[in-house]
Amino acid sequence: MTVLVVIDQSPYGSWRGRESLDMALSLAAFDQPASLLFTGAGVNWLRKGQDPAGISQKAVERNVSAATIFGIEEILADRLSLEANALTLDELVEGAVAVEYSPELVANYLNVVCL
Amino acid sequence: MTVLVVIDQSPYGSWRGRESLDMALSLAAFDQPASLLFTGAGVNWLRKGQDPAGISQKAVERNVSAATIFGIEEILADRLSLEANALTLDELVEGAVAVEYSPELVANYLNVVCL
Amino acid sequence: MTSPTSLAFTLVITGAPYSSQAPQTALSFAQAVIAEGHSIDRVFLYGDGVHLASALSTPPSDETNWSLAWAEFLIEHGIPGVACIASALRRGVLNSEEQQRYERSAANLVTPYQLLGLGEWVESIASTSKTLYFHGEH
Amino acid sequence: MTSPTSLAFTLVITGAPYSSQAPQTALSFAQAVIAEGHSIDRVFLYGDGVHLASALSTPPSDETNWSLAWAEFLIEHGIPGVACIASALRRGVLNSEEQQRYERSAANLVTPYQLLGLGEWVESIASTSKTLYFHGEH
Amino acid sequence: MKTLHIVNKSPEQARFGRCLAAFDRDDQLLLTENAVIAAGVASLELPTHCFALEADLKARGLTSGASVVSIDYNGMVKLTVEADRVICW
Amino acid sequence: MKTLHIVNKSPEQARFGRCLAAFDRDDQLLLTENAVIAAGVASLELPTHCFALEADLKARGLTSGASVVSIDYNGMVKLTVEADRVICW
Repeated sequence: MTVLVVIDQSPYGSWRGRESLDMALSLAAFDQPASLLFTGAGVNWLRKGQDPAGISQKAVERNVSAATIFGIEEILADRLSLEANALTLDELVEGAVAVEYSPELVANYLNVVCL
Repeated sequence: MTVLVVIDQSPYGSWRGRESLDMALSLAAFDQPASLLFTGAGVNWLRKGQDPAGISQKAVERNVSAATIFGIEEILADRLSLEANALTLDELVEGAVAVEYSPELVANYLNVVCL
Repeated sequence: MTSPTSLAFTLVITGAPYSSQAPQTALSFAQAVIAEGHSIDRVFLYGDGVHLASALSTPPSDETNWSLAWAEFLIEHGIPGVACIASALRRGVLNSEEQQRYERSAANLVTPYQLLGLGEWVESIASTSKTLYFHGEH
Repeated sequence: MTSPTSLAFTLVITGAPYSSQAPQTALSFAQAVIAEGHSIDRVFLYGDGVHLASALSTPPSDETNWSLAWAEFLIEHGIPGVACIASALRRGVLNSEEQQRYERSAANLVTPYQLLGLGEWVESIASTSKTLYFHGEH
Repeated sequence: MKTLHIVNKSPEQARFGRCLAAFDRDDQLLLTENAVIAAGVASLELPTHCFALEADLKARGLTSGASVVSIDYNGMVKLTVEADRVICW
Repeated sequence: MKTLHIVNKSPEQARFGRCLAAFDRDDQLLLTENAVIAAGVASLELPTHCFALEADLKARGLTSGASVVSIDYNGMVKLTVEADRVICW
């Protein structure tokens, strides 16, 4: 039973996304299946070429692109949110898949976490 | 030069509105002119008949209706937000005045505070 | 003690007291869980929720001290309280062990909380316990 | 020291470190204020911003300690740092005076901050100092 | 699968819309904290199975009206127990 | 009166709209922190005098584009000094 961790806020402005990602990675580390869904402003997590040195933070891009290596099952991106943020698939980190955010999608997960 | 303190969030769910009100009351206490503007979900601060005993908080309604006594110059309510929240003037605490939230309104205040 | 149809809950609190309503809603819910004959496996504080485990919180005397109210509830019902150690260290919530390890001037973790990792939360997800989240309003 | 066209700023920080970006943006701005030949009258921590004055904040060693970075900046430039006493007490940020008054187990206010009332902020509003706010993202 | 969505945020927030976008026709919605002001928002079409915490309604001077069922914390426990899945937004 | 509006919140947030609703034609807008993603939001019509913090743009992998002027923190200080009024949303 895969846990769906939803990230719906832009990176760096708050810690909520980082702490959501930590949850997903912890699940994977303990062999509990987990997937990530980026929606709303959250799709900005997936943009390639992030460089947060100027704001004294570590890039989240690497963590996301390494997520599948650490056992995260899927990196899902809400298609409408991608469009709203003018993001095309080739601008996204490796492994991200566009999906329709809908009741049908969310119904696939018994546990949904959205900090 | 009156300071405009803007409250745009519903009461009780967060402390931001309380701390905004404290700012306005402090200004008044030190004889600095201050006005309050409620907009968005913030207009819910003005609804009569609040009873937060069941959530272990103190009513903010009394503080707002006493604000003019403590020297707050105006209690302004954004008309469109009142409509969106189905609030009529007779449902509001004493002293609240409906205004149009606009650049022209905000231009009257050299200091605008919005927590 | 519990009836055959009783359930076990895990409560995750991510909203801070005096910033969000989360600790109050969660406590009212927790009291109702007990009143309805169910049980609580664990309370897990995460993100800004770790501030609920501060022993130094000092609200005005006519306001509820949520840290105290929650600590008393956990002790009374023997419910384990866990604050995520990563969230807590960043936000300055330490027990004396971490105080010594990082050579800080004081410890401020209230009894009965423990500082532990996200594994505690994963355990709840993997168990039959029903997990509910009490967030801030952002 | 300052040129005739130099301005004085008051910075109000309402967003907490490790929860919002406010302390970083405010510090980068403050450094630029000094670099541009202006001055800072006062830094006022309000609401969740008071957590920046915690001496116990312990981020991982590869992350910036914002409490430390800010305290060093204030000391280096002789800028008064004030944490709103009402915000701070509720959120468990105490100096030794308040610790004793309320019989708490520890104090955790970092040097050079003082715990004072909103009057300090009102003074900035009433002065010629330019007041900027650094909020959380909610 | 019987899903209970719990939302504590004002309807102005994007998260509120995110909750409704994940809402299936037969799901249940529980409004808590600042979300209860949705009961007073004219333009908002709330789902058929909509509940709100009474303590939060009363705090904000609201009544549940025709479209929302007012419940206490024990009622909230019952809803979560009966649900196969609970999503806290 | 020359007004500089500084907004640090994502365009999804109601506060962002509140800022634009108080915005007069000749005012200036400065996007900081999560607000810089507005530079990439297709549907958003940003005002003529629109700036964004370079460090925040770079952090999020964005460039300012044609409609937004990228500035550093010193530039931010200059904007605040030149403004008669600064509103932080």
